[in-house]
Amino acid sequence: MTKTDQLTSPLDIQAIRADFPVLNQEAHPGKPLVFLDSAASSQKPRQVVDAMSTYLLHDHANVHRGIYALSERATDAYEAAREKVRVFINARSRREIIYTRNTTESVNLVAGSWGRANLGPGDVVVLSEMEHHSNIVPWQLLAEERGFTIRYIPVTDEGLLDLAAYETFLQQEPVKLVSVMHVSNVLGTVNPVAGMIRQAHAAGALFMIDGAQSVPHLAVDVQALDVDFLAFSGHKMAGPTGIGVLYGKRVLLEAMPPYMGGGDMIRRVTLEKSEWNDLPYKFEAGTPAIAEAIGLGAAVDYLGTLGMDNILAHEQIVVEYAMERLSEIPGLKVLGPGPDRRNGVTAFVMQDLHAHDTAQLLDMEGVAVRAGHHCAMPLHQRYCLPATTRASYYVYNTTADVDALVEAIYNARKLFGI
Amino acid sequence: MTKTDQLTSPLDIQAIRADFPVLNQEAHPGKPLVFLDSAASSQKPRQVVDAMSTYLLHDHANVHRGIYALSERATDAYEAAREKVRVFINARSRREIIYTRNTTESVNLVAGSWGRANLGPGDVVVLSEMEHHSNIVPWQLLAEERGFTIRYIPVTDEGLLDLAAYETFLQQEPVKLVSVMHVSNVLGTVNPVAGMIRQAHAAGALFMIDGAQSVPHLAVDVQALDVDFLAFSGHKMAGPTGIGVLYGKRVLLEAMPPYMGGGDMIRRVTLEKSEWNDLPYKFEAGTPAIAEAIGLGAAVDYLGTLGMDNILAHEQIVVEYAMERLSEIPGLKVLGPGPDRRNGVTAFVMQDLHAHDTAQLLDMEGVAVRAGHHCAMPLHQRYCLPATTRASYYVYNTTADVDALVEAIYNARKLFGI
Amino acid sequence: MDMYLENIIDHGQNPRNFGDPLDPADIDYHDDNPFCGDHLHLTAQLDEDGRVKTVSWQGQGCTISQASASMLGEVMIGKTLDELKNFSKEDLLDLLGIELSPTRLKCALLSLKVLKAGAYGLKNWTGDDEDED
Amino acid sequence: MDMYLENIIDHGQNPRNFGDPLDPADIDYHDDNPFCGDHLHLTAQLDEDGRVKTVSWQGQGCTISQASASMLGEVMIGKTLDELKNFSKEDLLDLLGIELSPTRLKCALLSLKVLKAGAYGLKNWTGDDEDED
Ligand SMILES: Cc1ncc(COP(=O)(O)O)c(C=O)c1O
Ligand SMILES: Cc1ncc(COP(=O)(O)O)c(C=O)c1O
Repeated sequence: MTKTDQLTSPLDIQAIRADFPVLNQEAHPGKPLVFLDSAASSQKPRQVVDAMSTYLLHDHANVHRGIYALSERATDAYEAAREKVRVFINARSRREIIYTRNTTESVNLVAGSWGRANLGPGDVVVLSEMEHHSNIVPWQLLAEERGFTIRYIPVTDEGLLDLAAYETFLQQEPVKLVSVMHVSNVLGTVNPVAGMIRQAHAAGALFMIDGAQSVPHLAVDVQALDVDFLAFSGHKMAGPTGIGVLYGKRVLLEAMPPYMGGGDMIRRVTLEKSEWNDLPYKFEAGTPAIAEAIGLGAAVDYLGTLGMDNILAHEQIVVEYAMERLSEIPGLKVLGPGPDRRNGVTAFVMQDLHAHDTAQLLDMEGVAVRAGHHCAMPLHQRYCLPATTRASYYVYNTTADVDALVEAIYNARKLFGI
Repeated sequence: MTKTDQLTSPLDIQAIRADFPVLNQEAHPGKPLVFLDSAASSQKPRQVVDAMSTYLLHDHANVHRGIYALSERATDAYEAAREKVRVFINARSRREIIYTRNTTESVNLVAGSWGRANLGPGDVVVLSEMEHHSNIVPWQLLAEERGFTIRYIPVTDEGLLDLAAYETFLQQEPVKLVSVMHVSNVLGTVNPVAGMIRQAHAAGALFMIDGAQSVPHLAVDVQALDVDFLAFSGHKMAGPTGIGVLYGKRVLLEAMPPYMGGGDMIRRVTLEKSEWNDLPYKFEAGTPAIAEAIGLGAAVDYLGTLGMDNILAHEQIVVEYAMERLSEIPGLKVLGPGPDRRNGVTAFVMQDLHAHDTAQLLDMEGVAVRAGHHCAMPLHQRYCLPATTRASYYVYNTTADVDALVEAIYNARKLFGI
Repeated sequence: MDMYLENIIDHGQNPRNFGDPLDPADIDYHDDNPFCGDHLHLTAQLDEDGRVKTVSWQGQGCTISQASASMLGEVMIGKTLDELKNFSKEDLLDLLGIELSPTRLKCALLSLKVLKAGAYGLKNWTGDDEDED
Repeated sequence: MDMYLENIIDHGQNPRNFGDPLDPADIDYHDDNPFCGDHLHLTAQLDEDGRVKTVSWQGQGCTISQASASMLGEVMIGKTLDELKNFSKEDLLDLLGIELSPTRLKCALLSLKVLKAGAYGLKNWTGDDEDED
């Protein structure tokens, strides 16, 4: 950690790093791991893994309607985690918190249930050019089946949403739903969702936020935003794999048909037909990811103890520093807007050094970054880039990690004689 | 453990029990836990939890296309688990092993992808009256959308499938798919799927097995059975929550449209349309349950080391003993066929003692059983029973557990003066 | 947790006011708890002062749900419709005098749910679901 | 893992036989690797004996994919169609002389995939996918 961190970060990052054993290893002999791929998936603190292990080794039974102590304990832990998530995003009711596998399933649930019931020819769904595939493909698949139209908000050269085009869509098209990412996993752009939601509602459209890259990094308050749906993943916010969340306003969720059928989501089944259970169970068919929900609860506790505002403040320091250091490198261009409008990630391209070579060469120095289209092919097409290299940051990263990244880039250039 | 176990069980059950710390606790002060609810969800051995913890604490990164050592390690572990599952059910190719959340999602995937593409008015899907809701509701939901017909194979008083009715369906109806459970979670009946599959194929129908209660307990060989789809859950086979499997024949899976859209399941995305990835990834949208897949691999290793034939042999001893002891109790009736045609579970009813009271009273003695309809309401309607009490057994259960169950039932009866 | 106190078992095994539905009835409602398979049909007649005169109920279910219906039926007698509407979950639990796990709470509350819906003349009373938020 | 040997970087930066497609061409195929954004267009002409006389390829991608195409283009010259069809994955990896992770293997194999498809005159050659089972 450099002097700067110690002076300005509101968090004790060395103490935090000690919670993440994975960070304390060599990527290759003599090369300590510098992990800069948290936008793909964050690391998990001991506290989260311990909560899961303890549950699985001592407290596990299937949840719901078990009439014995162990099952009641498991059910309590599972539902207590839901309550933690509710508080974390400030939902009104725990019934509005639906466990899914990940952001992707959350979006597919809204498309498959709300979308299949409400969208048809003549209707418009508005997405954006910067969306992750998980917020594009489900809508494309459904559009083919239901015959509605998808419009994409263009992205400016600077990496911002073209809000004028957005307004035009809302005014001129029969928009039923807007679904847009809160923070871009490539550009880092923090989209002005609060205003966009007000505009959508004024035009009679619902609004869904892909919060995969925002919920882990900044406080998201669904009631303050008045957002209709919010999707996010546990594994990007210090939580386990295999668990995600769909928040939805109760009145919408109540009116939606089920997504998957099976145990727990029904009230009554006969050979002829079925009746659905109450929320949230209507959307949780089958035995849920119990240990994973409990792990997510522990992750929410962990982040809450650090404080989302502190996490954001710390990451801003690291990202700002990264933008400064990266832009010193000749021929290197960081995508996206300036530090005041971005969060968490710096994706870049270099003249004469392909993204995959860059990532490979950085790996040789122990620096773990991601190269490719980051599941945002349309955005890369927009910028005519086949691939970018992305370094991304979380609460355990320091400006020293940025220094290691920059040094490794210089070494790569040297090897290639550029 | 009684003398009988030691003499005849091919396994050292006390050594096995030591792998499951959860079994070593008191349900209530002075009442050691006797866990007899494995059909709802099995317990997990240390080996499985350790594999997950080690992964999450030391080896985690998002899988697929990461160009750095940690991500390659994670990908290798994730795919190695898939290969273990392939071997476990003897699939031809690892591409035929699709990770899902649970059996329920596996069935919904087949309904939502294969079913939505292939079923329409005039078509028939054959299920049975003994099915779990997870193999009924997805088909009912889809039938409402697509207008095909569902036929249910009746269940005999003894608890067997009415195979004559099955043959009639196949001969007289345009059956496209038969989907039936291998082992009933209420009756314990082991259905003669091998012959049923041959009959279905002869009639030009596909066959899906709900293996939720068979794959954990007996060797299932998809090639020997020539089954088209097989669904099962990790959490019922000593594995973690949050992971299940759909096996499908490659030629069928190749022809099926995607189920969910998102990252990893695409080859190429443009604003207009998308192309799908190869199997199995076409059906694995978004960041998968990585730690859970690795845990499932460890569970498969664990079961494989014990030997599925040994597990089956041991459970047969316990179930046979349970049927014997339970039937001594006045007014108690065990549902389902005799010990030679059943596996793993004994559900029963008692005169003058409601299932929920029974379960509650057993819990007071530390005996954990489940009461209710066990997600098989139509089967309970068939027998005009609002609820049953179910004790279910896995490799860590002994005849001593059965003794504790029987003693607790006698105590309950005494309290009620019957 | 001691759920099976003597009087609970007694009410469960010898339910009071158990019988065929009254006809005509001032309160008449039935509902079920599909998870448990419990169901309950409750009828009651009022006297000229608007107080419950006669109660008759029929049902099937576990001891907790039967005892709850039996004890609730007893205390209904002599009460006005308004008093019945104000009869709370806490009042019922006091009456039962036992601690219940969340799962078994549903068994106990079926009778209250039916009473409330009957007293309000409602079709789908969701009062106790709201409580859980 | 040392992927960036001097000759790999050299071939990547100074690709041999890089140029516009030949017309007419006896081998003419192009394909891409959408995950990486790599693409490759390979053309070749045969002499009277049926041996490769001239190679010209164009493409875009990482050093591994470019070096692989460059080195493969060189060894194609003088070979018959049958020899090209028999040219294996192992032969190509020997040629490159480096160890590759599974992810980067795809980069290296694009050139072979295009060559094979061109040599067989196929539209959708899936040979390397089959290997993985
Ligand atoms: C026969 C059968 N099928 C399906 C299921 C559903 O399994 P899951 O809840 O893991 O999806 C179960 C589990 O209860 C079962 O016993
Ligand atoms: C903005 C955004 N949306 C959606 C996703 C998909 O998340 P998951 O793979 O957990 O479903 C990601 C993760 O890569 C993301 O960055």
